Amino acid sequence: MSEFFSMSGYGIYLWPAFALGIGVVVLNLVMALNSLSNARKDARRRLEMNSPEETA
Amino acid sequence: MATWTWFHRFGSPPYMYGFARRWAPWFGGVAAFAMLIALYGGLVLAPEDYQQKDAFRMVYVHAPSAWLSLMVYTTMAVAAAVGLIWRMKVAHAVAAACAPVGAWFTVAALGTGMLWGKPMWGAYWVWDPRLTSELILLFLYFGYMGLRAGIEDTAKADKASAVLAIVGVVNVPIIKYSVEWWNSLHQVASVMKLGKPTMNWDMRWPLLLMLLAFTLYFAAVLLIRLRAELLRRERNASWVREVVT
Amino acid sequence: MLSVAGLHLWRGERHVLRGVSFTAEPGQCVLLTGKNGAGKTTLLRAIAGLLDPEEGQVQWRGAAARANRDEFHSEVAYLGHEPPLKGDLTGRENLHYSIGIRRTLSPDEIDAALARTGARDFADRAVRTLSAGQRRRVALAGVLLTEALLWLLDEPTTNLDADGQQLVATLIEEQLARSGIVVAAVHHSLALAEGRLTQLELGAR
Amino acid sequence: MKTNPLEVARLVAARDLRLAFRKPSQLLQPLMFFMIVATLFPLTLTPEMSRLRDAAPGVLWVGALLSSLLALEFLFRDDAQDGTLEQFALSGQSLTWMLFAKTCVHWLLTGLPLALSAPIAAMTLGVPGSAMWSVVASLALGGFALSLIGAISAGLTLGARRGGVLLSLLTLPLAVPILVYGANATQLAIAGEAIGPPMYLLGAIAVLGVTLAPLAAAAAVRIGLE
Repeated sequence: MSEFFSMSGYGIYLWPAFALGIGVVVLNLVMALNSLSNARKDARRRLEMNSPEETA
Repeated sequence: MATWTWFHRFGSPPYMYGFARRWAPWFGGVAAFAMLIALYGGLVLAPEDYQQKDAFRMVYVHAPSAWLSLMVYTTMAVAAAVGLIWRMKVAHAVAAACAPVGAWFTVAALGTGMLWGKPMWGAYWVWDPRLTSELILLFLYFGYMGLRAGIEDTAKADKASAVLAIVGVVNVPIIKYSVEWWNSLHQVASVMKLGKPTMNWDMRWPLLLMLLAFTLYFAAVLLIRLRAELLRRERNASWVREVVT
Repeated sequence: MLSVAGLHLWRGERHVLRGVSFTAEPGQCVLLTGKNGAGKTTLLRAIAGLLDPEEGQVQWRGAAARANRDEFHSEVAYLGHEPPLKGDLTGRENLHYSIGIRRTLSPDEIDAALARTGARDFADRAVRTLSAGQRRRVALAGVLLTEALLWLLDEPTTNLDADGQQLVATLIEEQLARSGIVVAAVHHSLALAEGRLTQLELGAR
Repeated sequence: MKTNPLEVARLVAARDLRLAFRKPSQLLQPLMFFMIVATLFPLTLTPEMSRLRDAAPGVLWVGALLSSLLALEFLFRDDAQDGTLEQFALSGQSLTWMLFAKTCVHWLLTGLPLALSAPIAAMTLGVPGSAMWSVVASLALGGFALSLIGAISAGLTLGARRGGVLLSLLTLPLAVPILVYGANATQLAIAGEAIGPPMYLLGAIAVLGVTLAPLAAAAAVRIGLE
């Protein structure tokens, strides 16, 4: 197992690289979901503020 | 005729919003599944390279990031062109949704490239043509996002940044060629090039699967971001009421 | 001849033009009125093709103005809030360059137009040194020189004295007599013959 | 009678030239900036001529690029503010053609003087006299290509806040190929070699720029006027 993690000695470069790659993958997903939920909240707040007649 | 209706449907924000909501989980799910298999294939099943040993496994994260960085820019430029030519709002929203994702994967490609470079070249940064091009691509993304942020009116920002994206995409091959040309003039002796060692099938299928997984992942993230963009842009439209309540 | 149909235009959050429609035949003047922010300038700029309306169309001679932009523009004179003049050039030089790119001009024509708008006396001074009213007179000479059929004027009487305001009215009358069309945004009504006048109040809801 | 295209270009150019010569300080400032940048390098690097000579292509090209960026800010800004661009856009003439004329004049007033004064800076950096013609030629051609690309960014930033920094941010990455070929030409010239290959590539970029950049700049300016 430790042999797998050492990756013939390149592990100290390999694992950070994979962490970075996977980190960017996760981060982008989270940011996208975040911005979607913010946009939905915003839209809902606007709908509550404006009376229905005005949004024609 | 069929293409025309297709075109109109995708030009309609509520249709596109529904489409994105339906499909994003599928793309995301398949991407996650493929990514896991590709990781296992790349890190465990694939044999080590006779020259780079296990360091070659970098390719499974570096190459897909680099691929996305360029692919996203191209997608952005195509969407921008469609938006500019057919005055299609949804296309502009797609372009706007692309930029941050592309910039992040350019950063990932640079970072993984540097981490690959350290054991191969003995330094994190070497003026390798591919890393250099990637860096300039990052600056192109910065310019695009800076222009978008600098113009207040969304419609105006859409159009101006669309022109920039098109100019940029025409320039990308020229930049790439010039950087390679520059590098060939200053060839430093015995620097190992990053990139494809000769790969056999066991090494190659995880890479291909990973490229596919990243592409599907991008589609999923793009669709989610697109929904957010559409909600923000169409906040006065009546369909928004139906989808958020 | 000029027909504006169902123009809708947003500026950011504001829905400025909400379905504006009108037509103007040769010899007709349309006065755009309405409060500040009612969209007079926006409408003029949209007709000129400087702004791109989200919905609706501007037609000129029965065809979409946007599709035949250059032909349309060669028949349009647009005068905005600020006279489009270079401060470092004289009035005469300004007209020579800015109208000269539209059509071939002789110095006599420029002189005649400047005389017509009462700007000849100060036409050889740098525009920077002129008063706002004097600049407006130079710019009006420019409008005359375009020989355009359609005039789009944004507050043409701004900064002008009583004489100047009368001058603008007379110039418009003459343009209408030549079978021209004038669309003007105004605060105060102009002294024009009733028959040729249509008034369009914007923002009235 | 509608003015013919050649006359249009002549009038656009004549106006810009006349205006420029009424305010000569605006013309000289980028030049002085270039000279100062070139002076700073020996002060920060080394006064040793042999080492400066190695750095000379970089100093000359980065200096030229930065000072032409300064000048680019003035390309459309005044004309946008006083309504001249609007009159161009509504003149019924080709905006693309008029902006091309403007860009050429801009190069004539900034890029060319910069190239012509480069030998002074080059001399202080230890560039041999035999290389001067090539230095001037490469900077002149590269400066022309740079003006064309810069016209696009200048048009795009018309509607933006903080246009100045943004203008550089947009232009610099697009200018990389010009910089690479131009600096290489200068380098070859200093080494006493033929500068043909990079000059051809620079020329190719300029040709591409002439055909495409004014179109993009016109589109950008129309958007900026909205």
